[in-house]
Amino acid sequence: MRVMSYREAVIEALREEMTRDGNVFLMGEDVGRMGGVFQATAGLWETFGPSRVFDTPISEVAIVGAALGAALVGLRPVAEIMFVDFTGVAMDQIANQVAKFHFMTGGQAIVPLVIRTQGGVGFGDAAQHSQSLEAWHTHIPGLKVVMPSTPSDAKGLLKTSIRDDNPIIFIEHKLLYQTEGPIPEGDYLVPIGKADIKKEGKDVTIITWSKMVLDSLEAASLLEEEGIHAEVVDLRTLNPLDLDTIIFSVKKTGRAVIVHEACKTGGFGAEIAALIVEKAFDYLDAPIQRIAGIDTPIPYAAPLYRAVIPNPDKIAQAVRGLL
Amino acid sequence: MRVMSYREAVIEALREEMTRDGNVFLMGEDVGRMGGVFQATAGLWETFGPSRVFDTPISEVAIVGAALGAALVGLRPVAEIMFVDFTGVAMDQIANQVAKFHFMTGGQAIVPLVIRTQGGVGFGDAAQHSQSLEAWHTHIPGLKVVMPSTPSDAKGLLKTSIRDDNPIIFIEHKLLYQTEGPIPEGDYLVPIGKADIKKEGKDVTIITWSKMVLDSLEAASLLEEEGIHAEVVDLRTLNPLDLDTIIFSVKKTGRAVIVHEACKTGGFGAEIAALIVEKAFDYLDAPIQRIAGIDTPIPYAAPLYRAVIPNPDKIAQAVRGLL
Amino acid sequence: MSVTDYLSWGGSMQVRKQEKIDLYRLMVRIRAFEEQSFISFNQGLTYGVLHLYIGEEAIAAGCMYDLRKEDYITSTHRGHGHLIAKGADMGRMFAELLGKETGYCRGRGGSMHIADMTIGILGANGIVGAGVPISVGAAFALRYKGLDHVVLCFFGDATINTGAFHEAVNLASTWKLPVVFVCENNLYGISVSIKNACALRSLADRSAGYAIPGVCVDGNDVLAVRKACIEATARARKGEGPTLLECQTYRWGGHFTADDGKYRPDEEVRHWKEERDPIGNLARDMLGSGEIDQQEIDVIHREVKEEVEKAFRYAQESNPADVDGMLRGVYYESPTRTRNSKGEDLP
Amino acid sequence: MSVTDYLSWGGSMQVRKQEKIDLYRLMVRIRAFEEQSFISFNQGLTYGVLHLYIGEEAIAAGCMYDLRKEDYITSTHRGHGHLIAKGADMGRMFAELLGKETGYCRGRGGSMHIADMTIGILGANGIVGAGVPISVGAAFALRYKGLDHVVLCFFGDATINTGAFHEAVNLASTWKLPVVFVCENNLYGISVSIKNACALRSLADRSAGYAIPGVCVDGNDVLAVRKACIEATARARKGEGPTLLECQTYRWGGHFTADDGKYRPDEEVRHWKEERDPIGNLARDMLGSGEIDQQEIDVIHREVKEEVEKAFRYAQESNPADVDGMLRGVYYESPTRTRNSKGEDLP
Ligand SMILES: Cc1ncc(C[n+]2csc(CCOP(=O)(O)OP(=O)(O)O)c2C)c(N)n1
Ligand SMILES: Cc1ncc(C[n+]2csc(CCOP(=O)(O)OP(=O)(O)O)c2C)c(N)n1
Ligand SMILES: [Mg+2]
Ligand SMILES: [Mg+2]
Repeated sequence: MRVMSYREAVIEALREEMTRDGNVFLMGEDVGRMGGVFQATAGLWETFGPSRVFDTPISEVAIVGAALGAALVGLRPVAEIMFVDFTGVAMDQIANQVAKFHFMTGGQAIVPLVIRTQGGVGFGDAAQHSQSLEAWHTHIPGLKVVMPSTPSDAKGLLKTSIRDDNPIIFIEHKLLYQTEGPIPEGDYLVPIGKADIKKEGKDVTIITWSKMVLDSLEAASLLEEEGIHAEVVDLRTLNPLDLDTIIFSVKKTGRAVIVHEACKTGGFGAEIAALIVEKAFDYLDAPIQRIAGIDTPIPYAAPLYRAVIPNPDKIAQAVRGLL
Repeated sequence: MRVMSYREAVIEALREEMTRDGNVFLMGEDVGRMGGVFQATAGLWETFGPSRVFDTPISEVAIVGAALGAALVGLRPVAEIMFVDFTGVAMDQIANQVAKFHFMTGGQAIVPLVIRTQGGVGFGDAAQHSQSLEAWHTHIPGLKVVMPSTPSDAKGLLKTSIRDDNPIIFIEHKLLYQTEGPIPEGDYLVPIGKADIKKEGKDVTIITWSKMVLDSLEAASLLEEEGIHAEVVDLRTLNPLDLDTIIFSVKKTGRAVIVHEACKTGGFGAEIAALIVEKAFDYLDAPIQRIAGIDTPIPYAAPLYRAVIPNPDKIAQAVRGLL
Repeated sequence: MSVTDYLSWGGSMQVRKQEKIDLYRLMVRIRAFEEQSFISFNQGLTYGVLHLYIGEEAIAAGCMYDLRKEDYITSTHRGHGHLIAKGADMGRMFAELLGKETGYCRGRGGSMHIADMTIGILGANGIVGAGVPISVGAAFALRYKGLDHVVLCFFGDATINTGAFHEAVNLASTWKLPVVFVCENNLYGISVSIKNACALRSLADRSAGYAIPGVCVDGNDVLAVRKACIEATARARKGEGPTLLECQTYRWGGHFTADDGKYRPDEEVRHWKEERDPIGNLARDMLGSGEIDQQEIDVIHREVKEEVEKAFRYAQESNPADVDGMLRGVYYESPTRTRNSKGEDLP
Repeated sequence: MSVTDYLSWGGSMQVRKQEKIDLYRLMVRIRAFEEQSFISFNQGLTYGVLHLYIGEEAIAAGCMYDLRKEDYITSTHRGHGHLIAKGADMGRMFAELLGKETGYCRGRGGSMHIADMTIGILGANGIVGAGVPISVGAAFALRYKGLDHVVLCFFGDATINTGAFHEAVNLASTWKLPVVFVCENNLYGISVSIKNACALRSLADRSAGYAIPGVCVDGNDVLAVRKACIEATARARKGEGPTLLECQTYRWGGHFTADDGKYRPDEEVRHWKEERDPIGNLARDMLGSGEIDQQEIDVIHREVKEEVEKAFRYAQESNPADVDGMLRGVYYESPTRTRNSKGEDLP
């Protein structure tokens, strides 16, 4: 198996799908010659030229709205919003147009559209460049939400997303781009709506996604040394949600910890907790714990932002508290 | 006690606060001479004139952003966004500017700003004019979220909101404007962050807010006839949240039903369910139920939108299922 | 400018009599549709509110008369006229307003969301300004595919102050896309006079900020609108980029069916209804020039009336929207996992 | 236009020698601050990335020299120069960059969020365009209060394509608010040439779409900038409304400290650095006219160096940001429930 970075996996997925289908194109700020501020489209402009990989003005509303218009006319746009924090600028287009068009037109309109973006705390980009906003997007019926944690999932899910005939927000994580992992050979797809058990265990279920999968796996290693066997469920896609896998695991372990980087209040972890209670109440041996960002804007200095978001120690600590 | 409509209560609150403090002013689309499309600012233009009550262009970004700028320079703006559905247009200003300014400036900036808006399903305004989006706003640290259900709460909370030195989104409900209720005499305030038990009961706690309080009270009456005594907790403000009142009630009844009009997935009901599990797990005699909108854009025709949102029968049915 | 003035210009475009009659019929049809819509609203047969197009018929008719089926439009909350002029089926439109399963959106969308993807109607829209970027994206797709079709983007005067308008027009101008921005300046956005929302004397002047042409016409003169739109679409088809076309007009009623519009001066309303009726004036001019006689006019009105009645009957007799089906309507279920949007199965 | 050209204009504004020296010192100070910032970044003393102002100093200096303390500004991600020119304390700025408790934002905000509410700095901003409506609201508040102060709103070339810019400028124009929109046209938004993002030849022409004056100056000529800004602020103070002032300039480095800027032609970079250095050119002109000699220049540079070193030392010696306090920093706790924003207790 090849080893590849998350960033390279994203590029390879784009490259393969663009090669396969001439209707796929990329648009966004600095995605062209520069290859994206995170270099996640590097080399594609050179391969496909400016008619299929192009820069836009700083106009997030127009980026999303124009991608929608192009999708309605039969193309399959991959539109980039540089930071998930900027989806607020285009929130009307995302929530009221892109996500609802199929439904509002009684099924007439088909919107095969991927909005690629990235989020999360990096190295001190502060309150407007560090957020995890997936809870906004999961509260929009009609919009699928995909958040892969590994290079292999990133590639397989991005390819599936591009082939999907529904609008999808595909949220990468700025600290994942450099991470590496094995990538299957050939044209593989990862299904949307299927969680992945990244580590098996019998004592507690850790449910998580995106970069927090890595932190949770690290926590699980720490716990393993103490004889605690945590199962780590990587949701990979939040909508559709693979509830079966969550419930199956929680029924097995009787304990659930949910880990996400977004601030706790109103985070998607709440939804998962509520669903577990609805579906597996009688199997729970302890309250469900949420380990999440604290309810503050993300601060600038490292000691501050580190205090805000979860890390392996905090996760391990929470698990110990449940047992 | 006087009886007043919710709409009149809003107007009276604005009138009193504008009289009391010359720094308070109203801006928004059609809030001036027309008095607002829901007539919720009627008469204020006549009293205070166009320098304090004025129409803006259709520019939600500028409305919120300019209100923020005015607040930073010492005024106390009350800015109206006609429908909560349009907050998507201004989401960057709301989430990244207004809510975070105090924190990002290390406490220097003070943002006494009220964004008034209204939401919910009416009589068939369809997918872009019927939403309940408070879950977006409760996931923004720094922004208080107020959603009164009665005329008396509307007046008291709006006055408190205007006097608060933090940004607040104040969400009315289009079907509440015509509802009537008693209003205390004089200059009373309702505290932000204090829930109100609208009906006491011992068998089950119904936790709800905004128009669903009315539906829940109706459900509670139905249940009362069957000998089921439901307690109805009106949260009134979602952030800050009066968790104590919720937990106290749930510990008493052992059963919780959460009712909201917003679509279920990612709704604020999930947060409440998760919090109850965290704080009162051992007191629960049954899984927590969420009665909420189904996960679809709001449809146009009445039989369709009625199928989407909760009503007294659905609520009562859910309660029966728990007992 | 009256129709006769326009003809006396000796403009390059010859307007044949039959074309004028067609345009007349189209305007009459739009108005008749709206009148029936209003009656239905008042009878409680529709839901929500309706934004009627009465008084503005010349814009939709004049702009759309020469379009191809393959051309696209984006419309607005005040969309009925646009849809009819682009060729939408009035029966399915009424069915939508009445919340029927045969409606364009199967009762899910209502007046503000009607679309017909088979004839290039990319939807009315309930969010002011939101259609503008969509139109630009459609124009981009046409060029991407190497087609010489165009997109007409309709919106009101007040819409030119939205960020969406700005970002989209700038994009279209920078990329020289085949789109015509048709601003229906009816002087108000709900109750707010455009004078209190924008400092420009003519809204067409906003074009200068994007280095695209701006044209202002009498939007109640269907022939003037038509001529301007033909020129703008020709530019667009030739790859010369977008045009901002301001059409000055007036809505006869309130902003929506629940608004009496009393914030407008009586005299202003009277002036536009009585002196600047796009339909009445065209009839007057054609009668004056002898191109048509009263009897012919009466026939048109009678025929349109029957057409509209038939369409409305179709809607009334249709089944109500199907609640169960709705719950499956949020996502598109591709017949196969790898079908593309053109319906081709990919390997 | 060089400084001598400008003087030979015989413009109405006499530029006294001392003023030129002040402006020179201000530009040197800004550059020195940025150089130290860059060093700190490279030493890993700062967090995130920094957007340096080197090459653009003449705009901040020229615009802000004549402002009152009571005037306001809104700034951007590339804000250090604006803040220094408005009078911010470099020690507290460095402290912020280094994440210290004495920093302007107590280490919570960082480079992109520095504000000083006591001298009218309404914040840098990390969201492109977001400061523009804020500036307009501040200008509104000034007029509401009956004051004749103004607001200067800084932003880059690429910002003029955002919806926020449009909505805000339209509002300011319609309401004739006392704000000057200063567009720092450094030819790029990150890697994207403004030519690929906007079809206008001069960005100042965008003003035509709002019926406000548009002025374009050599943004590397501090006296030209100053003159244009004095005129625009005078208009604003008199209640004549906003101006769009385009200042053509160039950033010497990449977009931020982690960018090498290699998407720009070498020759272009060389041209701006060598031939159009705002600081070097002013020195050259003043030396040429005999208004200053090399020794005086050296003194200025040495004094500024010491000043910056002292400021940096202050920052280094300060305590790191306090984690515990942070958790209480999200909401403002009014001393009493009914204190208003001016600090007055209300009944
Ligand atoms: C973003 C947004 N803001 C406000 C509204 C409410 N609204 C609906 S139509 C309208 C006025 C539109 O005016 P104009 O663009 O001139 O079109 P007209 O109705 O006059 O045809 C407003 C403010 C909306 N639908 N969307
Ligand atoms: C809404 C938004 N979109 C994109 C970005 C990312 N971004 C930061 S600065 C910048 C370029 C700004 O260019 P310009 O306005 O010309 O200012 P300059 O950096 O050249 O001074 C971009 C795209 C952002 N911060 N906010
Ligand atoms: Mg209008
Ligand atoms: Mg720039």
